[in-house]
Amino acid sequence: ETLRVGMECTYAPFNYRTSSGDLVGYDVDVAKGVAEIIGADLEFVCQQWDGMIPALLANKFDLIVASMSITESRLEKIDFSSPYRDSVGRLVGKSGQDMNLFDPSGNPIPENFSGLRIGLERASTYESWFNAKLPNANVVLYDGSEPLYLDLVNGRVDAIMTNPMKAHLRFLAKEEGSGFEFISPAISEVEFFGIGVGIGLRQGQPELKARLDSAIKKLINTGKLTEYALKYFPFPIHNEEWGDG
Amino acid sequence: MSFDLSLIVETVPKMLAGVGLTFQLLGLSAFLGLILAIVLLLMRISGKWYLDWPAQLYIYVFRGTPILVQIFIIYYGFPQLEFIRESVLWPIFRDPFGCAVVALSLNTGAYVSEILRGGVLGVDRGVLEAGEALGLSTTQRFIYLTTPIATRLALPAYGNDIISLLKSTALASTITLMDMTGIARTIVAQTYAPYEIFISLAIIYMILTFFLQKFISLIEAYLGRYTKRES
Amino acid sequence: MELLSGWWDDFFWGSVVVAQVFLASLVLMVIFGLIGAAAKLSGNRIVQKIANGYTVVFRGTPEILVILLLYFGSAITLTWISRLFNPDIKFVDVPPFWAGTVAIALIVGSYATETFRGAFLGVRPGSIEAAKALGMSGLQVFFYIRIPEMWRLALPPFGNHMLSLIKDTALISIIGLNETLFVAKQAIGTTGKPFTMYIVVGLIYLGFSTVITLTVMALERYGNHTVRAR
Amino acid sequence: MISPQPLIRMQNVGKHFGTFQALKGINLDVIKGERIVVCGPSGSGKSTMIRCINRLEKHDEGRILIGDTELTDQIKDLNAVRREIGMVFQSFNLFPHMTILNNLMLAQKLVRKTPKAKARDIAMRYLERVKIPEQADKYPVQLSGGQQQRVAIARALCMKPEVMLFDEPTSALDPEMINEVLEVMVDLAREGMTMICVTHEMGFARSVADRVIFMDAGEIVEEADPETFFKTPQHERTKLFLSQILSH
Amino acid sequence: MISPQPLIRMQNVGKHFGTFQALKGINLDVIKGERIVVCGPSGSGKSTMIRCINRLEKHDEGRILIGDTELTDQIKDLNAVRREIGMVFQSFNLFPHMTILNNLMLAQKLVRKTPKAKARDIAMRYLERVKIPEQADKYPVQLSGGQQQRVAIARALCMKPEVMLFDEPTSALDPEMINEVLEVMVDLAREGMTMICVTHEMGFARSVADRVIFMDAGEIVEEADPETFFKTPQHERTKLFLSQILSH
Ligand SMILES: Nc1ncnc2c1ncn2[C@@H]1O[C@H](COP(=O)(O)OP(=O)(O)OP(=O)(O)O)[C@@H](O)[C@H]1O
Ligand SMILES: Nc1ncnc2c1ncn2[C@@H]1O[C@H](COP(=O)(O)OP(=O)(O)OP(=O)(O)O)[C@@H](O)[C@H]1O
Ligand SMILES: [Mg+2]
Ligand SMILES: [Mg+2]
Repeated sequence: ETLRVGMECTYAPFNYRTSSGDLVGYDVDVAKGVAEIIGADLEFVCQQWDGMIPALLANKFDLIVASMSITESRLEKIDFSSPYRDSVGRLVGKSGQDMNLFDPSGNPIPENFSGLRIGLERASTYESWFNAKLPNANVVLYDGSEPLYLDLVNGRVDAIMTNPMKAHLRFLAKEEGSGFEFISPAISEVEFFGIGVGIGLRQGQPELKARLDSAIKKLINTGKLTEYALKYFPFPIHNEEWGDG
Repeated sequence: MSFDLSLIVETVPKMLAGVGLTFQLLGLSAFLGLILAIVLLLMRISGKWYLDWPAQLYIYVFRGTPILVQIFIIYYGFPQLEFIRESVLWPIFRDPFGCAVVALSLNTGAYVSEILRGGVLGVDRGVLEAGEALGLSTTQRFIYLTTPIATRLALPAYGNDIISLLKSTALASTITLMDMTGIARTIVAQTYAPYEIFISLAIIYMILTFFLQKFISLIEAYLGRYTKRES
Repeated sequence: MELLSGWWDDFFWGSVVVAQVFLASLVLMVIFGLIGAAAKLSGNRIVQKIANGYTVVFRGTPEILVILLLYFGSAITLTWISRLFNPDIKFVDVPPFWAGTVAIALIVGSYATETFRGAFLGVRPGSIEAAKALGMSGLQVFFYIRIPEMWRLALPPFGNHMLSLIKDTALISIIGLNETLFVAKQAIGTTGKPFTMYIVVGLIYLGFSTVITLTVMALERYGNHTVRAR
Repeated sequence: MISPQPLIRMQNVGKHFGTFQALKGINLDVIKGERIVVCGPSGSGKSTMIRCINRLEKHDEGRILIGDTELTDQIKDLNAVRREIGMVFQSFNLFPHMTILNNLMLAQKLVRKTPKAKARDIAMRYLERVKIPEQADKYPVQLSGGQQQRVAIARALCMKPEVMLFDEPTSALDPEMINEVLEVMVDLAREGMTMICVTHEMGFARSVADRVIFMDAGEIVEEADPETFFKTPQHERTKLFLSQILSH
Repeated sequence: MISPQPLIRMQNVGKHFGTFQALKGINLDVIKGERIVVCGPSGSGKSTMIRCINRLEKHDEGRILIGDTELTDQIKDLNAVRREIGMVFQSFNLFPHMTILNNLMLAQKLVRKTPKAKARDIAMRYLERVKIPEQADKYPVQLSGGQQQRVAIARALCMKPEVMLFDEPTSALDPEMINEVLEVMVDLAREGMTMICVTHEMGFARSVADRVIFMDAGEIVEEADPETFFKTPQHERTKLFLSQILSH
């Protein structure tokens, strides 16, 4: 059995290609770990983010292992395995400018967003969060995550919303990221960000879903998932409770 | 295969909201591209190598590389260069609309200058000699004879280029612009229904192409009125 | 070019993909163009209408849309069609390579249709009448007079079609084919140097275009050796 | 002895282009060895008439017989008829992508199935006859108009036709080149080739024609031996035409 | 009274195209009112010679004077010289995108700075003179070849030139149209216009030329009044040429 796995291939450190041509990252490790457990061969397919679900539906591949959060709206079209990673978003912007975007309880203050351009990936959880919470914000949509950082540095956008782990590793910890910082608390409302990041699959395959679920639980319980995370981050990025039961 | 008609009814108006941006891109780039094309043309027919060669090189490079790559170099690549970030042009390059217009104009200019050159070369030499023999100066011949005749000769090819340009504006969606294609791609990302949305969008573009073509053939008929044997 | 260290081989393999897509789509483009031209020249009204529809659709739609449509649409359509015959079939897939290749071949083929048609009509009727008057049959006229004259006429625009094809391959990066532009996107992810990477892509394409242009020039020189005076 | 059966027989032939009638009730018999010159104003149907004879145009009224074969849609082997009829056009119509020699050999090989070596011999023989054997390996564009037209004549002769049709063979030529082509045609006529020639070269008509035919508006208006035709034309239209042709 | 100064004086004029010498040591004086016919085989340099006179080609040896002005690279106002020299081409060369009237008015307005109304009057006058005033508002393609050439003559005349140059004005015309153009030229000649005319219309040469010039291989081979030229040509080359031209 060969399973084709869709991912962006440009979403460091979750799934990306190194200069030596290897596809690596946390998502890749998870996919490989799962495959080993369920005894399947893998084939990776690179797909731009905005076409990820249509491509799965069009049978371009069988699984999405691309840091995709398990949200209500996505569940209408596809199924997800149980989660293997936290799903959370955070805004990044210029440091030292107290923009006062959130009240102490962590809710956005819409007035203070006016006049700001916010960069997001098209069709991301962040986009749905903004659409719901700040419908009047000036949102600029990108086809990948890399351009977000480039344009933040270039000043084409004032802030971006993205995965904080990724932002830290890919950007803030690097030289080009000096002068930028997180300008929001971690946002992870289940309504938008789901219960976490899972493996996407087409609906109507309960058996495959069950195999994926148990494989992920096994990865958590054997400590593999922590091991994967520590390759890239100083801390694990999943919830140990997901492994119980 | 399910084909969701209600989805089309619902989304077409949303896509049409982007038609204004599409036309702004088209109009502005066509205008700037034409000016660039005329400059390049004059450089090429100047007979001076130091004008001709740079123009040829420019045309060669811009016709030899994909427009998408040109767009990416200008949008993503230029800000990497310090001197561009510090130049007075930065406000243009900072703006995705500015980048798209610059890229489309630079690209179409290269093509159109060759089209115009074809028209100029197509002007009957005898006609120009007749003008010369009547005592018209070089400039007068260029204005009164070459320009009107070459315009008419170049028009059909120019029309095709305008239509190519319309289609190229769709690539602006790759640099965050919300033209019709950008909107459509966002809708697809939300509805996961590429088939319905993209087909509707294709039809919209075809209708635009159709009217553009009609418009061009009207101009052609007007400019070509002197080629018809019956009055 | 320290920046590029480690990425050279990726760009190389990306170029190989570009070359593969180009060659495969070239073959298809010629086939589509010839079928289109034959259809337009056939006396049959319906066949002509279909051919006209083909050219109108593929000339009027942005290339990027055609590619996206074929990428997403082809599998759905093919699956749907094959299920009519065999309900057990789950999915028929069209890999991105072929979806992209067929898409650009269809686009450029719609232009080639006119080129081939024009070249066919451009063969001087005098030569053909002379051949008929000498008693040559229709087929003989076609193979000995029409074809040899036609390809010479078709060559210059055909060269332009090849350039369009090579440039359109860049659009296939949008559906995730690992060609040079996609390699550049990946490289930018680790190096953060978009200008350098996209310039490399531009130079690679300029190289391809140059090779094609020189080839066409050589062929034209060969084709025209018979019509050069003295 | 009965009078010889005509090689070409046109009986009441008519031809329409759409609603326009290009030929009306043409009657013409041509016997073996006859040399006929056809003249008339532009658009009078001269080309149309001779093109009907080898069916480059299809007539739509009357009958045309070549030997015993009637030209109809049912005709089994049109190409068999055509190879008996050589034709030379105003604009030479050489095959531009072939050398002179190949121009002469192609139809021999394809239509007459002549072996290659023999075809080459025949081709060279006729090239010598039109006095340009040294041009055999050139391409048509490399030749002057007069030379091209002589090649065209040689190409038709290679097929050993019974009849030769000429449609204004000299009118696309510069004045100096006209004579070199006319000379070849006069030679042919002297050797007894049956020929129908549309031309305005009145010197040629006077010296070789057995009959001159004057056409106007799709009809044969006058038909006479050259002597009578030029000295005492019968019809007003003919007189007017001759005065124009001969005035300059 | 001293003999009149020549209007055009060519002294030992030579012209090369690359290594090919198209004109060699041409000497020619044309006085006011003279009518000169130039003939000779194709490629002999006839066109090149008259094109040098209004500097459509630059000669590279010898001197050419128009009145007192020598044609050199330093010449300040070439167009001032050119407007004194009208030229009519073989292929008419009307401005295809302008009506007949505008064809006639353009150079008047731009070169002579004639006011629009006056330019129109002059244009209409010359259109009447060439007998097609009713075509004023048509475009060139809508006219027959003969009409177009008459317009071309009128266009040159509108500039009131001192000299008219004609380069085979009738050789692109159908036989029926040649006479209508020749008539206009004969009229012009009768009125005393100075003209140099390249043509093979020998009837025209006989009836109006003061001198006939025969060129071959870039040289003036023979020069004589028409009577002498046609009756007793001196050079072999001239005899051969005349026999070809007059035979058909
Ligand atoms: N294929 C055609 N379709 C329509 N009309 C035609 C066609 N061929 C010829 N004609 C018309 O038929 C008439 C006779 O034409 P034809 O060519 O036989 O004249 P012609 O006597 O040979 O004239 P010319 O001296 O100009 O060659 C003309 O009025 C011409 O316009
Ligand atoms: N622009 C040019 N470049 C090179 N050679 C030229 C050019 N113009 C004319 N020639 C050559 O100069 C020679 C004289 O040409 P010209 O046109 O003066 O001859 P002509 O006597 O007018 O001939 P025709 O009767 O054919 O018009 C010819 O051999 C011609 O090929
Ligand atoms: Mg004819
Ligand atoms: Mg000449």
